[in-house]
Amino acid sequence: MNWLMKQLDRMTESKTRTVAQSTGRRSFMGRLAMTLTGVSALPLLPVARAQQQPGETGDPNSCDYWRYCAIDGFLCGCCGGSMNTCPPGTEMSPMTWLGTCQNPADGKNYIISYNDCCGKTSCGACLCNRNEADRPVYRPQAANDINWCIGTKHLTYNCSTAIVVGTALEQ
Amino acid sequence: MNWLMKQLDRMTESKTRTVAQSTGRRSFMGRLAMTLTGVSALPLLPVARAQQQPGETGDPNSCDYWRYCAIDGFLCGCCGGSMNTCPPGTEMSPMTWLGTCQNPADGKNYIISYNDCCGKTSCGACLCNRNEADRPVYRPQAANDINWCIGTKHLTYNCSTAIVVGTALEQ
Amino acid sequence: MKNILLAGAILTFATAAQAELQPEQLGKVLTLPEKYPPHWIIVHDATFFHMLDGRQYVIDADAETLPEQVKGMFNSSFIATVNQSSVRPEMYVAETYYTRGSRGTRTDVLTIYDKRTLEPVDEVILPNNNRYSGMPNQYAHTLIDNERLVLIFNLNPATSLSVVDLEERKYLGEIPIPGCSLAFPTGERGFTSICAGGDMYSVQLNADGTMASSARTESFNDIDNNPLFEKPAMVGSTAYFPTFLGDMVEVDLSGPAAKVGERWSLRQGDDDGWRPGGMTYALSDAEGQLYVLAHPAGYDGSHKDPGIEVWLYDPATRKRTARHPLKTPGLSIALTRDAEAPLMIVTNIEMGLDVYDAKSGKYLRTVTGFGQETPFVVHGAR
Amino acid sequence: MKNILLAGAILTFATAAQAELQPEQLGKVLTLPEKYPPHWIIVHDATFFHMLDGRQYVIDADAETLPEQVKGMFNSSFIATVNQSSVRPEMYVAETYYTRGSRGTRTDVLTIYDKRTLEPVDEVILPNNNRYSGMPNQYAHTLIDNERLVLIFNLNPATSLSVVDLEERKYLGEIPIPGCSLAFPTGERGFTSICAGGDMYSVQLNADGTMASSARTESFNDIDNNPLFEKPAMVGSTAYFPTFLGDMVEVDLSGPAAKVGERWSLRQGDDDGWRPGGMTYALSDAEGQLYVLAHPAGYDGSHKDPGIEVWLYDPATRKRTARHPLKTPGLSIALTRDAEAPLMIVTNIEMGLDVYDAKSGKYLRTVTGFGQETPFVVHGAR
Repeated sequence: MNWLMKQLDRMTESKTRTVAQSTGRRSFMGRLAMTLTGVSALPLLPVARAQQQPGETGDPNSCDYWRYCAIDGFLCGCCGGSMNTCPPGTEMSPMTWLGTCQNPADGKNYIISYNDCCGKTSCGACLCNRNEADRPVYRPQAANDINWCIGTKHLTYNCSTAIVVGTALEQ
Repeated sequence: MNWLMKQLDRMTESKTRTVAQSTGRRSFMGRLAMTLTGVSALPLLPVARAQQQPGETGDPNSCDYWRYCAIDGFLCGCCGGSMNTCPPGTEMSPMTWLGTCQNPADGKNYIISYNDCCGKTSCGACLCNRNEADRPVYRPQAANDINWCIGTKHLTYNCSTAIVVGTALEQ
Repeated sequence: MKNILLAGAILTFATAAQAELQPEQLGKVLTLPEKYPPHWIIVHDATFFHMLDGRQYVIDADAETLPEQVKGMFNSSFIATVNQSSVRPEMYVAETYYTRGSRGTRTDVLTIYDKRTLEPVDEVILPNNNRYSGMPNQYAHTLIDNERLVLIFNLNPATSLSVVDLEERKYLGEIPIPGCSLAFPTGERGFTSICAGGDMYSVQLNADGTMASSARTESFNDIDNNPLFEKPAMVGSTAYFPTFLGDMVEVDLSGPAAKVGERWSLRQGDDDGWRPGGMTYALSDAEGQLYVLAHPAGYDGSHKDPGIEVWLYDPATRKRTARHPLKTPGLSIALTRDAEAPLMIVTNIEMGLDVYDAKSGKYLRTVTGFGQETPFVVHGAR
Repeated sequence: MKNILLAGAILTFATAAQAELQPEQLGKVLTLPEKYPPHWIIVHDATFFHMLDGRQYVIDADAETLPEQVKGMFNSSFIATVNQSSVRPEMYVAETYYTRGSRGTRTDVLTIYDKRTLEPVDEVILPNNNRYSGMPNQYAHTLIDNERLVLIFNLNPATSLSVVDLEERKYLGEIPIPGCSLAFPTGERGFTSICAGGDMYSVQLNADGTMASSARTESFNDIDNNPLFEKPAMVGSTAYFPTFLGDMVEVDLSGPAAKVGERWSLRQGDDDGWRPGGMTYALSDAEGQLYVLAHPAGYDGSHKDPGIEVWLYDPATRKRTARHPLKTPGLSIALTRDAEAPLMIVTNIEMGLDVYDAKSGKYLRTVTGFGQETPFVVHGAR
């Protein structure tokens, strides 16, 4: 509970506060999703479809899951896919932006590829916006502002995955 | 405050109750509009643009205004038009459904023509659904379920007007 | 190198489950079964505030969490009308596009989706661009002839039905239904429409989609004073039409022409002033029990108000067998298609979906937050 | 006849104002002035949840009631980029359409709207279908050469700018900007882009839209540790780029090539840990004062968090002149373009628009409920 969180709490109603706490994020986007859909609390629990690897803990359909450190979009696990699989009828973009996230279970940094799923309109569920090491559009490979439905049949954005593609180099 | 209104009040939260009271309508659609836009109270006051005739009273941008007794849609007065004028860039449909509404100021019944304004997407403001003498689609001239953007360049529905076209015959 | 040594060190203290995560495959896309499980539903989100971006969500109404509930989505433009096949793994969307979204050149089209991939696999152009546009109506999109033909309701404002052959994926033509609307499956290869004159109009088709015969009933529908609702519940080939004031009117659609049957009252006890109403208000389950959405204190114009109870009837006895109070007032009801333990889905006034055990009326869960805006109508999956 | 007698009877007791209502004219459509009043704003609703149905709302930020506030709307598809002319009564939308809404054949197009009628009056096809698609960015759609030319940013992921002649309404071609993004107006007929190498790239164009000259700055932007934000405030021909950690970097764009100038700190007192951020976070008013949206307790990744204060600076002295606390945290700021009493509009985290007196910071009113979904960016009307 940092300073900004307290500010937000002070300024907003109890409903919003509940949302902010349940997502555990400062992000306005999560709050936005709640505002727009009128949902007070989403049940978000791990499911088999999420296909976690051994050596991972946490809820892959929660915005505070470790792989989502630089994501901006709808979590595919809430859209008929999983954190690393696209929903039926969509197409995974071949290129995207990358994040470097630390897995709390082993303390290692991994390169996460946030491939978008494309060809249907906005999933609309589980909007998640985190921006660790995100950079403006002039460094595209680190920019989550871009709709990465590029190189796909359609630029129509549906949701975002978070795929482990390797370990980060030691700095 | 009728029976159903009390039921709704009992079942819902204070925010919803406020909405229901402020619209003065049983209609779920007004409530829906509030839910979707997250608005707790709209300031809806008469404005010059509304072009009331002498002999009318009430707020032409409120869902309980007398002309709206059989309307279903967004009130054009909240969309850049007025109760009898389309917003810029739209086209008024030449045909539509008709209602018979009683003007409380003179006690007379008037024929109201609910011409839709067409060519832009849903206005989204001041959704109003009242169904006095509304009939199913098999009596089209009395059916507000139909998108009446017919005979216009586009069927894209933006908002609905309520135009006095005559006095109702004595029954 | 340092990485490798560290990894080795960790392994000596930990189980294999804590080894380094492995790179995962890119490009994976899920698919769905050809036959959807009995408690899956198709949610028609008409997106009344954003009609260009309509959706059909595939939802598992048995699941407890959102990620488990949502199975996928496909688009449907401009308050489409929809249907599903039970004999082919297909779903159908009759929809409208413009070359510039909200404007430009219009194309009406029947789009065919594969249930396994949720991908559009084909389309049939509806050449007259006169498709009915309005609130969703399941009888604006009617399968007949063992699902070989589909009838799509047109209103501009002259009314007709477009006939499409779904096996050949071919537009066959249009049947005019002057003064009438919608299509209820009738006889071997025909339909009945409901008319402004208070009558009904039945048509049998030839195999090529042309008209073979037609017939009209007497005028029996008092549209001024107690009109029939336009969306009947079907039990076998009998259509059950509620009326605004609370009657039920049976119409036999088993032969080539509609036959008007019994009229009885939905009110059967402590229920003065109650009326049927809503957006989808009359359905039947696989065992042929009738479900009617009802609200109290009816008045002129209450026929689209939300209901607060669902009333069940046995059509054999024409008696009410249960009253299910709703947790939250509802706009539309839906039923899954299984005989064993059907679910009742209610689109509530907060635009969430309340799931009930259909027979007992027990509230089970609410499905919401899946991206829906105005999920006006829900259909049990086939 | 009874009607007539009754009307006569009423008239004897009442004023003329109570005479029978007269039939009204059908078909009327409102129009807007060619020059919008100074406190009108254009609201870009990117409809993040329904991108096919994006909108630009024309709003009077002075008005107190919703019906008075809403002046009209026009559509913009797929998170368009937009701009307005100050020399022609036109607004421009760079957008994308598919023949089947979400799918089919793609058409990128620059649509020209008439400010008086909000009707599309012409369009220019962008033939390469490589328009940048992403969060709205005012520098993805840049007017230069006294508004004769517009530059539209492309990313697929190679980057370039499409050049369109707005007087001739003609596509002129594409200028590659390898490794760089966006376009800031530069010199007589040119632009500067910001690059992945930490440098900037400036290009001057010939009248026909082809490249006349180009130049690159040294690398000066520490993208890893303290990157420049990509949306500067412009004062005359000087661009003011905030950085993630709270510096301001001046870049002189008056000549044919960008010249990197002073760097100074936005933090000037009791503001440890505060940083600039949001979606639209840096602007100037007509008098050249700078406005920066800021949030406290910055951290890696906070650069898009909502701000809770707006800080004002005099660019001549590089000193902060005011801190305006916001009523509700905000995502984007906007300013009307009048010198006298500019308004500041803040897209708040509830997706309403809070209106403030820009100079005093006094909260005036909130504009909301006009149909908006995600009004990410607001522009003062020209």
